[in-house]
Amino acid sequence: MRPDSAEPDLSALSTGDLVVESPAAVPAPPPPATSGFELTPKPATAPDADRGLLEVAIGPHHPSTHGVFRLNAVLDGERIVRFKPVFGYLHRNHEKIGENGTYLSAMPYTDRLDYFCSLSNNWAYALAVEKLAGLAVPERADYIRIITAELTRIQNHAALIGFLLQELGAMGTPLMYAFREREKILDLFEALTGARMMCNYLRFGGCRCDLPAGWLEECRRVVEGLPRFFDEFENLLSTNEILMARTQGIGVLPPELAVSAGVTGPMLRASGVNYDLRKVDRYGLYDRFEFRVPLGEHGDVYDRYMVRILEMRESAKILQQALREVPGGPIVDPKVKLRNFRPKAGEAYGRLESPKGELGFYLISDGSTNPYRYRIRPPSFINLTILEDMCQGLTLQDALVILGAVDIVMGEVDR
Amino acid sequence: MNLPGTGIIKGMVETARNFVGSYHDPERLTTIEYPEERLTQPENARSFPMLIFDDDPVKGLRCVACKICEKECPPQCIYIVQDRDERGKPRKFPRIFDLDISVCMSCQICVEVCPFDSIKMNTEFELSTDDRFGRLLLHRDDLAKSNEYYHQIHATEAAEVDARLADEKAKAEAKAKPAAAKPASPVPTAAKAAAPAQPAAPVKSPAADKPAAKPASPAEPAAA
Amino acid sequence: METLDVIKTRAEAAVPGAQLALAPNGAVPAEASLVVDSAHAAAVARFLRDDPQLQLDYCSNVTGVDWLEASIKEKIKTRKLVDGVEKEVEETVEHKRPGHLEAVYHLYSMKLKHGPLVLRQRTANRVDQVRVASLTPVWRSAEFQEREAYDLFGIVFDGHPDLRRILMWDEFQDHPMRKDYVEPDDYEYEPTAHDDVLDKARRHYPVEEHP
Amino acid sequence: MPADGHPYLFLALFAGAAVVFCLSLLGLARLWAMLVSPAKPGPTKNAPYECSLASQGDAWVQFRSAYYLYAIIFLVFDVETVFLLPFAVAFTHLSVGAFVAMMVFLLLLVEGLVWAWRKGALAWH
Amino acid sequence: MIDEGLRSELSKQGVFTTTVGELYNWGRKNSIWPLNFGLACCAIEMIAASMARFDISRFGSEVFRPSPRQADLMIVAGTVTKKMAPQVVRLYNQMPEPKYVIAMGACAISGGPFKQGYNVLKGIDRYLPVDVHIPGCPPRPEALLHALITLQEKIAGQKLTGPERAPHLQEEAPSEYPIPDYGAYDLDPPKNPDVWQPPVLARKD
Repeated sequence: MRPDSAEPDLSALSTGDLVVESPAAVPAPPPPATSGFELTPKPATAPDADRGLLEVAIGPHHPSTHGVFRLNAVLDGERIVRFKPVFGYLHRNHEKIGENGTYLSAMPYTDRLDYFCSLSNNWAYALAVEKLAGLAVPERADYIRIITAELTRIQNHAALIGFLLQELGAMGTPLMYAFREREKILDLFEALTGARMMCNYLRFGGCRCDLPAGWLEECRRVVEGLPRFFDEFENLLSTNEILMARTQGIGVLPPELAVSAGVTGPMLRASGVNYDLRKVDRYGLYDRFEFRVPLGEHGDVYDRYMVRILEMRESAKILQQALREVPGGPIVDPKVKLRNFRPKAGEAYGRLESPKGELGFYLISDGSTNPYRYRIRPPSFINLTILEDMCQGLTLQDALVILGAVDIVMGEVDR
Repeated sequence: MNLPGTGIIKGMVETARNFVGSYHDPERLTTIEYPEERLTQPENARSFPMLIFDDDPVKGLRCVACKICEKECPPQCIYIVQDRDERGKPRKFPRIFDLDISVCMSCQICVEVCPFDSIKMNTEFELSTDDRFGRLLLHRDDLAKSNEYYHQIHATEAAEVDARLADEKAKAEAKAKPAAAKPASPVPTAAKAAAPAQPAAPVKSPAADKPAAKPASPAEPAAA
Repeated sequence: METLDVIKTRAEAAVPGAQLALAPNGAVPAEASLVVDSAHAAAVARFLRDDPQLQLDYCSNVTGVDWLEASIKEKIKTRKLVDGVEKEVEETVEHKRPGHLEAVYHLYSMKLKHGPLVLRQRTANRVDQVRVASLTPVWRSAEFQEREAYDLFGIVFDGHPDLRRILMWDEFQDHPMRKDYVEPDDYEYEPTAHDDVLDKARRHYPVEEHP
Repeated sequence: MPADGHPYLFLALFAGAAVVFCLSLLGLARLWAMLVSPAKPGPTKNAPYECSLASQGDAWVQFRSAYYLYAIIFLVFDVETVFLLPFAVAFTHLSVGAFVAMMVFLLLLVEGLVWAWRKGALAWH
Repeated sequence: MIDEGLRSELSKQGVFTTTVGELYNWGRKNSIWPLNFGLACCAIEMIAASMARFDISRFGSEVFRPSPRQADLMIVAGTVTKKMAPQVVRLYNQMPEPKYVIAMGACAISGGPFKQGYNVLKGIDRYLPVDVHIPGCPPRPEALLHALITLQEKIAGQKLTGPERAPHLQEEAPSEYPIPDYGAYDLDPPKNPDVWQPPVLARKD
């Protein structure tokens, strides 16, 4: 049992496995919504055993943890008392490999970060390096980047809604619809970059190769079919009573707690905070296309679901505008050297709106070919900070639905 | 209108429409029966690298063992040993060219950085085996593939590569001809345009050997 | 957002006794960063969050950085008497930068939507004095990222509610992201080993093979 | 129906055939296990599966009382189906009185369920 | 064994003959139930293989069992990190015989692109015997189906009796492998010597 003094005594660190800290007698009331969120350590009271609390590990191998993610849950019957996540089961040392390799050799590794959205990871890394070295990107490359990033957003949100419905017990049906659509978009990626999921397509200052013949027509055909797919998805799900009963009012996230906990992406906008990097940072040529940012009012799981559906529709609108005329011209800045690329010593933090939230790359360069410090700001890892606050006092089934709505991908959470 | 059950019924109507549709609407039948019916891979598809030779697997191999791909490969899965002839002088030919496809992440950075267009991406993906130490480590002879095969799998890309090699050879010969008049030896200019050591392959017009089996992807210029 | 100097002066006024400094940044965007001492870090952070003009209510990114002992050559222009004439002379001065760990915070404002303010906290050295003030009570988003900096770099954050290892298993001793970390040796089967991997793999070869 | 045999003979034959059929399958499997594929028990194989972790602590934890409420309410359906089955089989030959009696029986059970539901026994708290 | 001439002769007349072993293997190979065990990116390709387009249910393997008790194939799809390795070996131990392992993707075979990581196990065959390896990062869904076909051929070839009968029928063949535990710097033991026997390499130059 750790003394709850402010000074963490290093020697008596509790084990990472089942934290034996016991909760307050009555579950701690949700913290008062002050301007910032002052987190006070939970007071320790009687040990769990004699009060009938069940400690169970929702372990690394679990059908509904979206990968190898573990939660130490202390349950009062079905109610959640404590919900501590344990990470690290897919910690693949992305940053150490990034620092041992050159700038270019880190690019294929960014595909494996959030393995649903390889092209927006590439763009985030390319954006950070271009900011570090001050490179310009030709207009055609920016158009291609926007098209591929929005296609990635659509297939990521569709797959996520499929997995969220699987949490609610709809075994497979919505996932089948989502993956049927995702396969069409993966065919486009394979025709353009050569690989379905691991595209490794962007380079510093542009793209690797030009659009193959006939790719734009194929892309227009797929984008025209998207609204019909969205209507079909909405008919199937949005007004479904079971979905509404199971997700409305569950996992409510107050806006101040969301901002203070650094939650970004659809989860933040579902709580009503208008913060979308495509509008805030105006990176790429996003200010050339008009699209709206959907916001939710209650901040519960149903709003997160609805915000993602509306975001898919907005992405389809961006695609229609972008595909109308893609300008000609070079696709990469010819001055940029492919091998021994040495940016000047210094540091830069580039970020963009990935489907999960704000994906940032913080690079410190010391003038050599390898980055001195290569850090990734993982949106799904930080969105998990307040998982326990959202699940406080709910049943285990609702907590797993909330976990599903956070949209975590373990490659990015554990890096 | 929303009586308690209508949402669920609307969902079921949607599923019913898809169920009925799967009997007549080809767009609904997405299954590819794999071993009998195969998915035609798009042209840029890539799986693992392969070495290109022009006409003879050993003499015609384009690779000059410059080890640029060995240095640039992110997971470091290429191993090259340069060949030395009897007097120990290094020859522009790899005696050993090992590629460990159990480590390769098929990121095709080796293709990008190779100045001699000697390593390209294959599309063969049916390589599952139970022999861990033998069949997953490809040696130079398993990797070497002919230029014609390269034309079969990546038609437009192969055509561009051949065109570029042809005019490089033409430029090198043009430079060599006046140099032959003057005794000064032509210094190989940029590393990019190193004269191919072995006699250049007879340039086949790309359209000639495009096999009918490959779906004729329209070859008009790429820009929209 | 105002320039960093204005913020620095206002912060020093708001938090008496805080030693603030500006760290230059050589890259093209040239966003300088504000170095704050650990004792007053929490107070300065609250000022940055609650100040009406700044309202930096969103701590986007917390990073640990390991700076090794290094000797830095700097070109500085000094006026020196050269054979009687007062002239601008550029000479390189070499000074040793002591090894230290660093926690870097990127702060944004979601309300006013303005850009990053980079806040840095530096430890005394890399060996025993590795304590830095935790900013989790100010921004809740720093909780997991500070635990990761503790796990991978060994920076101890005072005042963190739950400082435990987050990525490595608990019995793990080292801090693996440090520059001088030696990784475990399991290089016995490396079919395509060359350069430094070959040296590690050679230790597993049969003895007589060694040249 | 064999005219001379005991009227319930067919029932005994039917039950015997069913039992023999099941036992023969199980016997074959037991035979196969004994003769051909050896059993290989082991410490971790017999350990309880807990999401691929070594299970800590014992499972003999006092359960919440709400679980027993669910078990008791389940009885309402259990008893109901036990009596519904013969009722359904002999439904066509029944007189109206028997039908009404059955409906009253069903009504009583459903009324018990409604009472429990309104009392909030099903809501988990 | 039946001689093939007699068998083809009989089958012309419509009489189909088989042996107990073939029947046993035919039943097993067409209903391999994989364990629902996704680690990383390859798991997404495994899910894509189980969806409508690359329909894994045509091979009888669409039933992804969440618990190891009902699974007889473990598809190790993704990077096995050192923190996850003990759990993978424990899952393998808790699976009933006969059980098979497919190492899907470069990471499961040899650590793949993350081989230089300090927390990455350089291949699951350091602790478990692997039946089929699928190279690729990630391998296409069709490559997974091709691996299933390879595994089915391997099962069809397994004998019922005799010295080299199927391992799960041999009394002495181990069905459990020791689970590594967490050491101070690495897992100890770092590998299982009687499962992991790599050829000895020697680079002269």
